[in-house]
Amino acid sequence: MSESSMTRPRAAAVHHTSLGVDNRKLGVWAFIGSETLFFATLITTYFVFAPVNRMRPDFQDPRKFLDIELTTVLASILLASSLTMVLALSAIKRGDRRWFTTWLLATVGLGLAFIGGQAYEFNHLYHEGLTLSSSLFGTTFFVLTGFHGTHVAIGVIWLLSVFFKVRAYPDSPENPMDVEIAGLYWHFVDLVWVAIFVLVYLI
Amino acid sequence: MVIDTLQLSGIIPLETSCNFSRIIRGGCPGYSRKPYWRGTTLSVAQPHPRASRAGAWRGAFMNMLPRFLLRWSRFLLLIGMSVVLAACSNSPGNTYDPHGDNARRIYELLIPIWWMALGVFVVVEGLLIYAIWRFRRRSDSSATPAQVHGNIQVEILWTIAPAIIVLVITVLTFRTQAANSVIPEDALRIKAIGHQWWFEFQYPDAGADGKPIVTASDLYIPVGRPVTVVLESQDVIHNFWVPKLAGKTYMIPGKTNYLSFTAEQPGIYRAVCAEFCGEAHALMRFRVIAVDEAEFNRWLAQQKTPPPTPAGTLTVNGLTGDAARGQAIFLDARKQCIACHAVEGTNARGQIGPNLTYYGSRQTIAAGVLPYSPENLDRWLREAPKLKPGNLMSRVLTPQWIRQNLSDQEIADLVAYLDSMKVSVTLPPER
Amino acid sequence: MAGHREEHGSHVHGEHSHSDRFYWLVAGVLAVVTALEIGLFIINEQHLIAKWLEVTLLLILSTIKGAAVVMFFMHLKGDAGIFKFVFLVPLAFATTLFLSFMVLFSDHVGIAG
Amino acid sequence: MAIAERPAETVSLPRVNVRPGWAGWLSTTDHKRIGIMYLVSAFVFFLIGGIEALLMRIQLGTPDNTFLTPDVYNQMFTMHGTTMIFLGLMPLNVGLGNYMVPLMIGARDMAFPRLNALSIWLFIFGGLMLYVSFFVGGAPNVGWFAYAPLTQKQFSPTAGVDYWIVGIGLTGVASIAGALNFIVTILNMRAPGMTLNRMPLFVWMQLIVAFILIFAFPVLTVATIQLLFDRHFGTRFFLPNLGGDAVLWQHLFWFFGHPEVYILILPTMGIISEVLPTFSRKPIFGYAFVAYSGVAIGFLGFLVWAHHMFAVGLGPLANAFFGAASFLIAVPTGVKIFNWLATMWQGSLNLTTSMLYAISFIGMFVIGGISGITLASPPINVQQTDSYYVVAHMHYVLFGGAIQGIFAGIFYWFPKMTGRMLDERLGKWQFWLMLISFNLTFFPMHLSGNAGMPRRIYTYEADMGWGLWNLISTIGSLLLAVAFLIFLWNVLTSLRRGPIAPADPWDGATLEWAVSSPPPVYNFAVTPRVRSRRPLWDEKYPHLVNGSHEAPTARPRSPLHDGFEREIPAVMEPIHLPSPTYAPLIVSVGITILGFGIIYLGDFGLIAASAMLVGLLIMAAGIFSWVRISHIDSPHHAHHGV
Ligand code: HEA
Ligand code: HEA
Ligand code: HEC
Ligand code: CUA
Ligand SMILES: [Cu+2]
Repeated sequence: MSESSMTRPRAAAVHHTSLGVDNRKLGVWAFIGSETLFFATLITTYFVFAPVNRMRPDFQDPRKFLDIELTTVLASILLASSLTMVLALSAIKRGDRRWFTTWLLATVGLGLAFIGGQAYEFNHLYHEGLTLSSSLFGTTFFVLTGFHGTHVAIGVIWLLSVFFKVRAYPDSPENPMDVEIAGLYWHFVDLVWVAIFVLVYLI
Repeated sequence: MVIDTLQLSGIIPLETSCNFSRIIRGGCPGYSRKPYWRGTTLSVAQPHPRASRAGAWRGAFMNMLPRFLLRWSRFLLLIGMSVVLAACSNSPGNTYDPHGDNARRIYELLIPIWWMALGVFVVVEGLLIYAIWRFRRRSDSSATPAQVHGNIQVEILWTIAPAIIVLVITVLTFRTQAANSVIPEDALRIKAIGHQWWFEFQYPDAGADGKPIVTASDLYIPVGRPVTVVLESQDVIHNFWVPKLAGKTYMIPGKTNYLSFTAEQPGIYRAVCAEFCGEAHALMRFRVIAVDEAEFNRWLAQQKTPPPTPAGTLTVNGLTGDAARGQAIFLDARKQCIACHAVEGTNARGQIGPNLTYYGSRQTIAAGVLPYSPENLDRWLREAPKLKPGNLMSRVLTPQWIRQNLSDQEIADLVAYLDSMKVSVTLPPER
Repeated sequence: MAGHREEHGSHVHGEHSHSDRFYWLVAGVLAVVTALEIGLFIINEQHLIAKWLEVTLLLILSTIKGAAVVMFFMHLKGDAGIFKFVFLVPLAFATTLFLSFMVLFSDHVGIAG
Repeated sequence: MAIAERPAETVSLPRVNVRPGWAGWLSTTDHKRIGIMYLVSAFVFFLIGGIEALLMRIQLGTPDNTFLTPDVYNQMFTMHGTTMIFLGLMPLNVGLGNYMVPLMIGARDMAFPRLNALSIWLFIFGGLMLYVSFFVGGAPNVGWFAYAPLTQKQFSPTAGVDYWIVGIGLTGVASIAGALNFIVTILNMRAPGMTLNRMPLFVWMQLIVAFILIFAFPVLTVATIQLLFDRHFGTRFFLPNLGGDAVLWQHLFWFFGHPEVYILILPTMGIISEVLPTFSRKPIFGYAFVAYSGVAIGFLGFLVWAHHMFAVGLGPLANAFFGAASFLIAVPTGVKIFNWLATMWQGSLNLTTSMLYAISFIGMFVIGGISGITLASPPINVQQTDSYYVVAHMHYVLFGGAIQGIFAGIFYWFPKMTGRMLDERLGKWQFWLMLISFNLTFFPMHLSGNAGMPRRIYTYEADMGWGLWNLISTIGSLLLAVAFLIFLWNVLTSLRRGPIAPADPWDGATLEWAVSSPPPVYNFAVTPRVRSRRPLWDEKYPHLVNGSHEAPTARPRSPLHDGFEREIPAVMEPIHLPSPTYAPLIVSVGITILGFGIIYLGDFGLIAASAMLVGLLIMAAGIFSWVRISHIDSPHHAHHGV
């Protein structure tokens, strides 16, 4: 029984629903839609204040503070974690528990590395004199990237809970869907970083 | 098929209608008391015998309804008349009684829109009341009405018709808006600064040595000449509103706004802060005093010169104050006044409170809390915390502080001093 | 029971998952695009091309990246239409929010109200 | 033709697993119980908001009155507005939706029953949080739209604003979770044959509102978070003296705030679209137009926010754009109004209390809509904004519209929800008294507003000429209170002594009337099969179907075309009901403690941080038991007997 539900879990993963899609997956996509506006607001605020920052006496130049090398590393970490995430999903769909574990833990590890990198960056910036209250750049930058970091942290917790759930109930036919929706959220967080990376760090 | 048609056209009566009271009396043909779901779910409970009373009063009520409507429409009529009355009455803030070009243009825009709105109102409410009256179920009829599901033509009609009205309103609106947002080149510029909870006014370049003339709460403007008020704020958002002269404009910290209007008749106009700005927002008022240009220039000229050395006495509430002594108290740093207030020509240069130069000619005290009079000024100095809760002055001039630092005599002296600084203007009528 | 499951399984959207090789390929493309972005950024510190051109190029590149993540990693491409709806509609609103605020807070909008 | 073709014998009815008494309510995951909890708690908050309104009205009844101090008055209108919008009207709509939507689409429950429970608890705790502020140094006193920079610590030093932020935040999370639940339920849990174009209009409007909600609320969430950071963590988003921007707050707030008013009105427009056809004994006129005009309103609603800011000085161009866009909303709204009139036209109107409220909704909403149109004209607006004219407008749409719509819904569905009929005679007394006193209260506000009376003033001078209007308003509001007392009395007595309600007391057309009153826990023993917009009606009156003017709905080409037309499996599925669980309650307790911690983090760092830690731990415990129970509940688990 357990063998077959691992190999052909998809058949049962979707009950008959009106649109033929999984309820939770639909819910998570809608949630991602909502989160899109959350981050859009933060990014918009950043850009509303960017020119004001430039005109103020306590102006702090983003280009002077932001370290392109560190950022590149961070961006690469998140992009890589998206790859490992989708590989983990692919593995559990195949019923390949070993590779699933590997890829999922790799994703978690990369997520933690990102958080660590961001903590390092924040600490560094703080010592260079960039704080929440030092300038409009500090205000908008930390709140935007901080909330992104919080989302990464939530994503890590989510992934870990999926990991433990799959371990506790290895035969549950819901496992692939659990992984898939956690993955959707994870990719979305990566997506936000794609935007922040170009809008905040490069432009 | 034929039967269907006949039924729909109402020739053969259709299914008896099934309302609540009929169902519970069990009198609905074609409607089984034992529904299909009964076997599968909980059974439908039997109705309570008292329920049938509902049928009895319904008849009575139906008979009452037209009378109700009649009364109701009379009430509406009454309200309608009140609107007209209100439009003609002369309350000091009446927006239907414009005395400035800006407010007048708005009023003139409002009238055609009101007519259109009235049209929409009458059509909708008329149809509604007609429908209630005409199509309400009579107790004798039992036909099921024709099951009409829709009609594209009428849908298009009632999409287009409002769209046309809306278009007209839009065009009218744009025209008025264009006219009202012009800032004339030659307008007199006056700066108005919002404070919690009073208005400061500055006439740039008008004062001695190119300094601005600074005053508060009374805004003097010339009649017939465009004025542009430059609006700023010191703390939170305020809203500058002289209903009879012009629409509102916010005073926003960190932003400068402009409002242009021309007063068309001389008058003292009531004005308020219209945006909630904290505890005493309700008591943040001012007056606009529109005088003809010659009088205005005379006023300006007097404001330019600092008040002369005070002299004379004044009796308030039985105590006689001395203006010269009052000035000395006022300028005595231990009495705190100069920490916050300025008077031209003295070393009082406080910036926190209103500039008190020529205070004796003010119309009101503390942004409209009390009408100006020496008695009320005396009250203000004693009871500022009570008269205007939360205001900054009462943080220092607490009753206890006054008891320790200002004797009754000293207060009388202060009143005499402040009252002695007067300019001469012929005041226009209250509007 | 089994028959009924078959029936529903058969028309589930987004069924055709890609091979792992394909995901590596996408990741490779993402890496290349990121490298291009950073390259552009570093090179243009000498102001070789106009700022607006750099910004446009960067935006195009990152749009490609984002689209790749959404379409292939999140499988939006080929998945049920409803997912596209609940993601792209808010994305449109978000864009509206951003662009309209940029206009409203620019200096080009007149001052007098 | 039968809605459910299978005989009952093949269905194994579920073992109903409900804890008795209070425990049952605290651990419930049943959408009907949650709906009732929403309705009751929202109504309690509504009454509190109403009492705050009465206190304000008493203060304003005469000029220069000293019944309330200014600070208390300011707390009153802030709490009144916040309560009515976030804790009264919104959850009343959610409550009706929670109860009725699954029934109307033929579902057994919401898509995520435990998330649903989380929503109700977060809502209740959010509301309580807001009211706790009264006892810890004063309620918020900055108005329900909390304009910056008045909300900054410098001007509002008490914790009131913080409680406002966190309270709104909790109810906001609840609303988003609830909206996601509605979206998935409505899109994905419809009975076979219930296509989008056959959905009851109430369900349509709830769907639209759920989408508006998940798009609009995040913007408010971000704005309030930024405000919280300004107050406690040294940022300066809305601090103009440090380069922040007071106008940004307004844009963010109203980008949320205007869609919010359609969140409030659209569900009640849905109610009207159910009630009018039922009591006119006709189908809704122009179903598609009524449905899609709702979509149009929801969409346009996102493009007009700055009509609340015409006096801000955005510039003529921006004002012109937002004014014109606002006017445009009159068109889809008019479409609805006229379709409702056409629904009544040539009907056989049964003037029950519910119907009277529905009719009166149209009558009063139009007045509010028209005053909205004058407000949407920028030049006129600058005279009327921030005056009592706005107060009149908003109460005509909020009370004359939304609250009357809610009453139409409550009188309509009360029998379904409780199994008892409300007393119609008392209902009509309530209706007429309310209609008259409502107009007495709010109509004069148009006049005082145009006579120059600003809003949010705790006192005014006698010589301003507003005294009469205010006195009438105050008398009206006291009469309104009587109307509400009649309603309370009606509910309390009817619950115990009211006539037992049959399944289908009004001869309804939609699925909720196909089950007993109140419905069984599992709603439908057999999932109904839907073939038209009026499944129950067509079953009761088959002879009317052919003669109807409805174009026959084309069957989809393939039965699997969109998933709707799938056959019901031959073997009846056993009914799964989610088990009762305390997990959502525990999680929301944790989140609430977290919220308290955030308020005091800036001032009492260590204590607050440890409180937050406790909150997190409670949350984690809740989530743990949540995951466990949801695994046990999953259908596969039951199948495999794991
Ligand atoms: C249920 C809530 C609700 C609804 C539905 C509306 C509907 C509308 N509102 Fe209202 N509004 C509020 C709640 C609501 N509002 C609240 C709470 C505030 C105050 C917030 C605060 O400051 O505290 C406010 C404030 C407000 C303002 C800002 C006032 C100010 O502070 O300066 C404006 C300005 O444009 C406005 C406009 C409109 C318009 C154009 C509509 C339109 O949607 C109305 C459309 C309807 C009709 C027009 C009637 C039916 C149509 C026809 C019969 C067709 C024919 C009609 C014509 C051709 C005209 N509203
Ligand atoms: C759904 C929304 C809603 C509803 C229903 C109401 C209902 C009422 N409102 Fe409200 N109002 C708002 C939303 C609403 N309001 C908003 C958003 C504001 C703006 C706030 C701001 O400016 O920030 C506002 C502002 C506002 C003001 C302006 C305040 C000011 O600007 O200074 C006034 C003034 O009269 C007012 C009055 C009333 C009255 C008399 C009612 C009445 O209809 C109330 C009727 C209810 C009752 C009378 C309750 C009955 C109670 C009982 C029967 C007691 C039972 C007792 C026990 C069980 C113990 N409201
Ligand atoms: C802490 C600052 C402060 C001090 C000290 C202070 N004032 Fe004031 N005063 C104010 C402020 C602020 C106002 C405006 C209050 C309002 O209208 O909201 C004001 C208002 C007044 C007014 C009414 C002004 C008007 O525009 O109508 C008078 C008169 C006045 N003060 C006199 C005095 C005198 C006399 C003293 C000294 C005994 C004094 N003040 C001390 C701050 C101060
Ligand atoms: Cu200043 Cu209200
Ligand atoms: Cu609005």
